[in-house]
Amino acid sequence: MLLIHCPHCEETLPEAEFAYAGQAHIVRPADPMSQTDEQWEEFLFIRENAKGAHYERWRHLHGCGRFFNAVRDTVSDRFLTTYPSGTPRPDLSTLTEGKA
Amino acid sequence: MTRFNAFALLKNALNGHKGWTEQWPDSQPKKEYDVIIVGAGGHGLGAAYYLAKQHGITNVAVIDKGWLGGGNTGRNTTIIRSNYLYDESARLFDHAVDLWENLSQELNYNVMYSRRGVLMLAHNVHDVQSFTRHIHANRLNGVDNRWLTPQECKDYCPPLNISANARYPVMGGALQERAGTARHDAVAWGYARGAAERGVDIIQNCAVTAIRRNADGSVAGVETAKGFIKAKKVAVSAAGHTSTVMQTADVRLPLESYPLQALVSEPVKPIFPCVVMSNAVHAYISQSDKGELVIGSGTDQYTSYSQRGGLPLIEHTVAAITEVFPIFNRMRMLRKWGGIVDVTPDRSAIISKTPVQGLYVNCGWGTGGFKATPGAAHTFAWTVAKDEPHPINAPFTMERFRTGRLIDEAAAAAVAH
Amino acid sequence: MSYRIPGRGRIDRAQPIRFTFDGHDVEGFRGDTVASALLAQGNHLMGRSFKYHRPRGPVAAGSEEPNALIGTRRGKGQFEPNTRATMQELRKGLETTSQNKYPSLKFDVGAVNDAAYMLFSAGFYYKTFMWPRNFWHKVYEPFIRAAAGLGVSPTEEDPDVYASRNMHCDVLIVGAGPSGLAAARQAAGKGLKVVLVDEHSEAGGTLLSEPQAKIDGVAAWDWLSSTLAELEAAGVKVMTRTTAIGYYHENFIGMVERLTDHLDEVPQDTPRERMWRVRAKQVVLAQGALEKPLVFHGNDRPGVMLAGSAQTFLNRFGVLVGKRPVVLTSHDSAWYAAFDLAGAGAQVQAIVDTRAEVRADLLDQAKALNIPVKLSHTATATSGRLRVSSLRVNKVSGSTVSAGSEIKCDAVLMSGGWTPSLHLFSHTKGKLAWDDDLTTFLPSDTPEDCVIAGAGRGLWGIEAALADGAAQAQAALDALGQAGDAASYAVDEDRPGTGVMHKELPTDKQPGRAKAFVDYQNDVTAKDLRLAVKEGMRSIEHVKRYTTNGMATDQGKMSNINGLNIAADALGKKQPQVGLTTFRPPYTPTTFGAFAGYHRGSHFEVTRKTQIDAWAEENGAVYEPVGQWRRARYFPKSGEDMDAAVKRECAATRSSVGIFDASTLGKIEVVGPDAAEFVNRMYTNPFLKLAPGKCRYGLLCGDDGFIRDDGVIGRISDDRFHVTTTTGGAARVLNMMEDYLQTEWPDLDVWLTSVTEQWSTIALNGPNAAKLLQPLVPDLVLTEENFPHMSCAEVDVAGIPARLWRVSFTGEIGFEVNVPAPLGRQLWETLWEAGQQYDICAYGTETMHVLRAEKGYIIVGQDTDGTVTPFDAGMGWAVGKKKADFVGMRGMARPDLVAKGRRQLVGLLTEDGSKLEEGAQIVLDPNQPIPMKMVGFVTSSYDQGTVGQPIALALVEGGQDRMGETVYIPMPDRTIAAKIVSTIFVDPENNRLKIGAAA
Amino acid sequence: MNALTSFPTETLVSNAAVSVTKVPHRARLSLRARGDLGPLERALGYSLPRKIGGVTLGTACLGPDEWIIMTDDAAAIMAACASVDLPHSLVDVSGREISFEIEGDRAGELLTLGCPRDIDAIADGTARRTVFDGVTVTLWRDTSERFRIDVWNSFAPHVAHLLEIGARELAAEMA
Repeated sequence: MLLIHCPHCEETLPEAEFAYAGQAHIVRPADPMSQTDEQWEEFLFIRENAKGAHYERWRHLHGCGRFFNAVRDTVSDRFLTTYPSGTPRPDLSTLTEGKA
Repeated sequence: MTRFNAFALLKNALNGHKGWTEQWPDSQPKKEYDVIIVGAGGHGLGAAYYLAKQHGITNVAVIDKGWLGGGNTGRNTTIIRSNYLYDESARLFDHAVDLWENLSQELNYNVMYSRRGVLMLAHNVHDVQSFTRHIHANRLNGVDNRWLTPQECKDYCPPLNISANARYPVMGGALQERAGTARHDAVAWGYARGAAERGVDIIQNCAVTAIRRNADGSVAGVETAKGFIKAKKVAVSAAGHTSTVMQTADVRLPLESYPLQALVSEPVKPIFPCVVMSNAVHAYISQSDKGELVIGSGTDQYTSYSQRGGLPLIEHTVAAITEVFPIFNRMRMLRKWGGIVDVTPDRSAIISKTPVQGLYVNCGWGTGGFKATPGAAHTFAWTVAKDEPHPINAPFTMERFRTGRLIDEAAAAAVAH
Repeated sequence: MSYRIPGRGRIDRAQPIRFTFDGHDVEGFRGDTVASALLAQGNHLMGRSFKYHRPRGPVAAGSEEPNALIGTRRGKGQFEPNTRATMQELRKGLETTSQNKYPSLKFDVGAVNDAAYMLFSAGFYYKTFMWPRNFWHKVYEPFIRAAAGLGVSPTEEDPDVYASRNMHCDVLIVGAGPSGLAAARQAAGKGLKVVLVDEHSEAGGTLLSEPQAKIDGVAAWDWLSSTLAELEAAGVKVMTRTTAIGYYHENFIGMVERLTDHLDEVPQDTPRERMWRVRAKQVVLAQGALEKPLVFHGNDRPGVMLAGSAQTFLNRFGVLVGKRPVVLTSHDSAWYAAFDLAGAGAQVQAIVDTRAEVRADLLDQAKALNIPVKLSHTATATSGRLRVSSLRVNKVSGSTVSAGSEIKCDAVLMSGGWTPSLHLFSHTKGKLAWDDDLTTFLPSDTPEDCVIAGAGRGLWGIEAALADGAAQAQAALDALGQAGDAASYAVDEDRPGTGVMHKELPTDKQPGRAKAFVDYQNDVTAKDLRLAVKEGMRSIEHVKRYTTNGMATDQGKMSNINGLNIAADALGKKQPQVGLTTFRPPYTPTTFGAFAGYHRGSHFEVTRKTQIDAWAEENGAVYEPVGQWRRARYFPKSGEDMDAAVKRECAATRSSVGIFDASTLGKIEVVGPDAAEFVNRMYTNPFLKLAPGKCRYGLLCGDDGFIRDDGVIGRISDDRFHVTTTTGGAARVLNMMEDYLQTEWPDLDVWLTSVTEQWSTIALNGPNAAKLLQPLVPDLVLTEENFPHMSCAEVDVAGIPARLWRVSFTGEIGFEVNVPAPLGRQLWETLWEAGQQYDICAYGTETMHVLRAEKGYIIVGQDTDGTVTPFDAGMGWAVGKKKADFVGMRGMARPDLVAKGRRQLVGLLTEDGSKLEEGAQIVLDPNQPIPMKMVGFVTSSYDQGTVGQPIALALVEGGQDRMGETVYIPMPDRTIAAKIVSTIFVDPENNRLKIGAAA
Repeated sequence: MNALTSFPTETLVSNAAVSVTKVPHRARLSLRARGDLGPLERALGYSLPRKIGGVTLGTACLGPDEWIIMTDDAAAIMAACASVDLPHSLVDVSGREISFEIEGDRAGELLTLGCPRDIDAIADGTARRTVFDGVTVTLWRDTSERFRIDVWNSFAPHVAHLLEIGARELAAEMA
């Protein structure tokens, strides 16, 4: 059971309140019909599956209901940071994995 | 290499077991191979075996970052079945079951393929419709699978609770009698022994850090913890770590790696004669030859390489088991463990050439890779040897995610009313 | 003959307790375990081993016990196998049975396997049972499986209840021995929430076995009671009979508390066990160390046990495990066992030590007690059938083992040194470091906020454990911002010690034939381990799996390090190069019920019921589960089966009026200036121009272009839509909408609110629906002109404010009345009363399915399966052609989704008038061999309807271009021919939808 | 919506440890808005709590743009907000939920049966959505020993069942 900091509630809470929502920063193209089949495949299916720092989304489903972004180390499962949707991808070099 | 049989066993029993030899040597890498297989699980070792045995390609290395058979091969709940819905899947898995039935003799290694039957339980009208569809499709594909009433389910698996008042009542089940289980470690060891006997090098504890490519884009070999090894062809069969390895060759895949857990109970005398799967409550159970109840859990919701897995999922899995089999409530869990499974969007595997000349991939088996082991290994070896897919694995391409020609076993079983 | 020593132990002699073992009455005392009570009778034989059925007695005194496993029973349904006799406390009426024996524990026919010992070597089953091929399935496998297991499974339902709670604390201390107690004292009184847990029935750990020690001048047991009182006063939660079973992410610990197994009577409302899910800011692991057996021929005979355990049986339970014991050791600690037993009156036959030199004070004390000492000796055999009667020992000089001599005895107390208990630490993915001096693994680094104290990190003796407990706890406190100094302790009569490590002990006999056990329960010997290495198993993980060493119910607590030492020796490598198998949760075997907790029976999972469900139950409904909901499937009258009931319900609805509870449909209120824009982007249909007061069918796809959900959407006002979804799709659709809204289109001013449970939804369908309803809706004229099909209005219905929809899922005149949920039943009954003059009929989901199929309306999930586009479903009309984008638009333009020959939804009518089976497969050529080329399958099929013959819907390759063609459905017994027809079987002109026209 | 408030108080369990009571329906509105909330607050006549968990006059902030308003006069609030010149959503959810009141020495402990979050860390006079035994609930802490949970109708029997079992379990512990 992970511990997750909701950037909206500003509380660190058990995973049971949250739902995982896949890789972050995959933007739906503004004009989908202009996309090639390869581009649409990329949008729909191709994922980083990063071993290490992973940009991902969670939803505070049983809480404020917000989708937000996170960086998590998929080897240790520890979160490096969480931040609201729509804000820029944080620079990995500024994040250090600390004990909670 | 010592041939295994009862006489050899008896002879060695009398001489203090002095006559046994090592089943595979601990190889060090050569400078160059015709084929390097990345990942020494059942799939990778099996592919090496079939490359040597059926295609005469013996200058082969199987390289693993750990010990052979230490990944999902040795961590799964060993369910083997082929009653899949789509023609493509049914053919692939039934091909595997055909090979399973002779594998012990083929390898001269008892993999204990146990044809004890797999019973899949239906708990709602949608399940019944879905299973009926499977049964009809299987019949016309020549795959055995038949419908059992609740009482027939109970007769086949006496610990089952078929009370109509259950939260998830048993409305019937689909039984594949040819399905069953096998001894997972023996599969890896048997293939390893058979491959080594034919000249394949098995290189353990040697992580492949990158796939190196020639100027023309084709495969040059692999970078490893023990240096660069040249290869004409590289075949990746690295389960949860496939994405990471393939990315070094600039091949991006529709894969995500999730933690999957499984558990066993303390051993008890035989009580559970078959395999039972209940997708609706997420209960997957059989009893090992040692007496342990072997129970599959689900995947955690997030991608991970930690192999840890959470407690809540296990609580749910055990609750599901005791819901369907209430007599097991006072049994005790002995051990639970985790693996990493690589999952594709349509929950079907990829056994395919790649855009990189000389690079091949066998991945995306999700929670169901063990049952396919001989079939996947056999067709993957074919694909690598001939640089074109075997007819059985031809539909399992990477391209299907672009065209939309999915083999969507998951969607076909999906529920929505 | 009693082996109970007066004045010793912590049992309550005022409370004798009778229990049974294999049907015989045995008496013990409150505070005894089954093992201590049986040992007090001089009974060591408590079980049989797994493979060879060798007689076995307890080797340990705690939860690591591999041999003394018994069945335990309280009453009906209250039986459990494989209970450790060393942990099961006595209670009145406890029934216990030995296991894995036939016909009796003393005469077991399975013991013939022991004679075939050399045959059943490591991996033997991989090498044989392969010929003839069909013998495996029919002969060999049944034979192997019949030999499986130890105890027998329970066969009855468990009447007990199980519980769970979540707990949050600042400091969790696992293990209430000296280091754990010192850690708790250090953390107490600082305003922190401190929890101390121990798996045993009382706190104290080693102190319970070492009463001689004096801590700061106070006798150990007095110090223990005053410390526990002090901790309680300081608010520390001390939990006994509580096992920390697993250490998960972010200091999340699973603990199981056993609440009733020790009680004579189970109090009401008291669960048997409780799972604690603990989140601790800091964890102190003070789990101590486990003693290792020595590996020599015959080391498994009943009466051969760990020296420290013998000490525990004596000091904690007042039981002498033997009157003429011999001590066999490579560690100082066992000498104290000899001294303690001698002090209690035992005639210690000898102390046999493998070492050449031993501390002078130990030698002096042995001499003072007249105990013969043999240094530089090995043990090479034991004798005795069901109980050890002698130990054969041999002098060792260099690599030479001299001839042996027998020492008569009734117990062998062995010690191969101690192994830190690193299980929970290992669960954290903590790293271990090999310590050459201690020849064991020690904890090194962990990603979790956890410290290890005392013997768990190789410190020996009570004083060291206390000091380290305080120091490590202080380190944890420092991390919590509570700086301070660690308390110090002075201990008199402490027993620190050292020892040496052994692989199997040297022998003068042929080692390849020795039965020197490493894993007792699984009957794995040193010979098996060496054979595995010889056969190429080079990692401990391979050796373990090949031999099953460490896979018994003690999970390697007794066997892992001995196994590693032997494997490393066989490989000629250092232990860390061979590796240590990972310890996995749970720490000790844990009851399934404790994991399931409250989630059993009706509470296994939520069962959602509508407000009208109770009426349905009172009126005899038969239910079906749909997602978490239970829905009324049909309402049989007496004697009716489903087909008859559904037939009647269909006919009644088509001929007059039917009433249906549609409350489970998902409902989402979409509100805001951009509501229309949002709905238009989500659904395939155009919504921008839908007028307030109007409804429209909506089809929802994923961005892959496949149908996900559908429903009717009403525009309540300019900025307010009432969206309905399928029953099972409600949560999924809302989540998907929130995802697009929050992530892709955060600029839209629109909000989504789930109102599924705000409304009870009652559907009235049939030619008399409007007539029935009109008198109850005085404010709205229900005519075709005033309130046509696909209208909606906010209006009072039967005096209740409602959202009234004119929609139909049956092809008849239809209304859906939405009223605030708690008033649903009231409205239902009002309509029911008003409908009596029209012979109103309540119908369930089955009739709903039939009636909609007759009109060709799809059910998402039945007629679609996640691979069907709107065009495949024949619903291209629902796709907005002029829209620039909607979810799924690009996806459905992918090559395979626009290719020829896709499976398309069509109607089927069989030529012989028989009903098709749902899921049946369709072929064009029925005479082809198997495997056949299948071109589609039947998605829906009914014969209870009003068409006059069975109808079916099917997905068929290129189906929409095959109208009128015949296809074939091969069944096991025959082939059915069917004609492809339109999906609309009833009223294609939609005349029946019109008020005034149909009636 | 008067009919909704006619449901009586029903005590599910009451013992030395804790009492669990199903309390009468009270009208409730889900309010969603963002930006300058001034116009809305003027219409409501009070300031909306801005911090998630905050409660003002029966109105709890559940999300960055979400409030639940417990009221005795939903119609008045609907009317007052109807003309507010700020995009917002006001949805009557009075019929959606049932509320349980949990009171007593061990009220907080009872909640630990189903809530994974730290109950002790919840301040008095706050409210938030959380999860109880897998079910989404709104949890109000009125005082140190009194909580309320709002739960959708169809999940209420499941929640009530566990609360009743737990209350008896806690009482047995004290015996």
